[in-house]
Amino acid sequence: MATEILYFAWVREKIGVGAETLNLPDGLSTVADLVGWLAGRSDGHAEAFAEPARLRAAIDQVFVPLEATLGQPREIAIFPPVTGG
Amino acid sequence: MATEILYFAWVREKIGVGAETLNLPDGLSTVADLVGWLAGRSDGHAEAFAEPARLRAAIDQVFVPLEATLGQPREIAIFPPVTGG
Amino acid sequence: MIAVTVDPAPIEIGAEHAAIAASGAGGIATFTGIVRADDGVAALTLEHYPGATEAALHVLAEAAAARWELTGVRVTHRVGWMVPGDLVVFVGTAARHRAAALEACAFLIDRLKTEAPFWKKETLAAGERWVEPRGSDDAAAARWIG
Amino acid sequence: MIAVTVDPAPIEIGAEHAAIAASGAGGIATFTGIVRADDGVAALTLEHYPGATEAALHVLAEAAAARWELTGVRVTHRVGWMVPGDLVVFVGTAARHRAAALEACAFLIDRLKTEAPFWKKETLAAGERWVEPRGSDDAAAARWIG
Repeated sequence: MATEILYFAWVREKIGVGAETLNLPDGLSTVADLVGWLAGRSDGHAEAFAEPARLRAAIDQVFVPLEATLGQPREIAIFPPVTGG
Repeated sequence: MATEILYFAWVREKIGVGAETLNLPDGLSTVADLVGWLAGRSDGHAEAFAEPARLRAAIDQVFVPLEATLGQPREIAIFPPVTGG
Repeated sequence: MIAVTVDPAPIEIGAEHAAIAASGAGGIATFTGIVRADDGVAALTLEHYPGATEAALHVLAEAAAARWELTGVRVTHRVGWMVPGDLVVFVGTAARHRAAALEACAFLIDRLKTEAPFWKKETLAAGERWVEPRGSDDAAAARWIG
Repeated sequence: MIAVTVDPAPIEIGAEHAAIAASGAGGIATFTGIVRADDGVAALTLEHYPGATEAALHVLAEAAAARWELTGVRVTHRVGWMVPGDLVVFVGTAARHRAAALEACAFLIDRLKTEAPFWKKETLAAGERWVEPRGSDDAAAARWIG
């Protein structure tokens, strides 16, 4: 099943695209696992995901910690801590 | 020496004027003493000053308790608790 | 950096906000009081103590500026005859950091309510009545002491 | 009674205030964030997560309305390209009693800063940089928990 992966702010800039539609492999149990797998896709991904502590995530638009169970989401977003307001 | 006495809100309405210029007699040591003396000037004054606990005062535009020493002010204001804002 | 106005003219929010924004702040907090039609109030008349009112508002504004790091303080109070929906008072505080602006704004309106010489008279169908002071206002003002 | 807007159009204070005043409140508290020219910032670009941003702001507005007795809540956040002096965010809360409006306004801006998916990039003479989150924002948001 294809999953939409969204990137924002400097995560997006380092990867070079704002979204990718990917078929996730079996064996990714948490968001952190997904981030580790995505890091292998390109030098840009590797750079964006080099410091997982600087990343935040949302599964189907619900904010979750990186340790959250991945499940079978339609959409996952990975981004830096927010700085609005 | 003449002193300007100012009245505001319902104190003014009961007395019927917003200001009086009066020569204060000797022997008034506090604002409360002044209020007691003013109460004798007319039925309106008596009504306005019937409940001293409902009155506030300012001597030369400085807010003071009724027990404050009267001194030789240029201007004294007597009024209800404030309700602005 | 401090501006205090007591005026019978209607309060214009856009102009008030622009004046405080001109101070170069990163954040602006405001409080605006509006005449309510509670209990069938048809009109509100604001009386004040000319001279002493402006002085009292200046003292409060100076106290806020001494307690918080502000780039601007603006207090505008309308006086005279108003109807429900009219703006009675505007307090605006500008600061680099939002906490200072937010706290100073609350401080100013709380203290203004108990320390500035204004008096409100309501006009109802049955006649007029002077607004009584509220104990909750004294409590709100007291929390800023010390 | 709750209105949330995320838009690249400039924020108009007069219109924002009028919209919240229409709720029949006795008091309105607002907070407005303004782009500062600190460190030679020439421009600010606000990126957001479409859909999730509006949802997050709605959740915050509902939380404020559940916690305080409000007649209106309005959160307007600008996105896209801005220059110093432009308004980034407007939070307005209306209530019968001023304490509710003032507290809810502070709650909303504190929580928005840490919970709504916006990201700021500054443009300086030397290039661009993403704004780093501030520990003081986490602390400000945390004081509303519990």
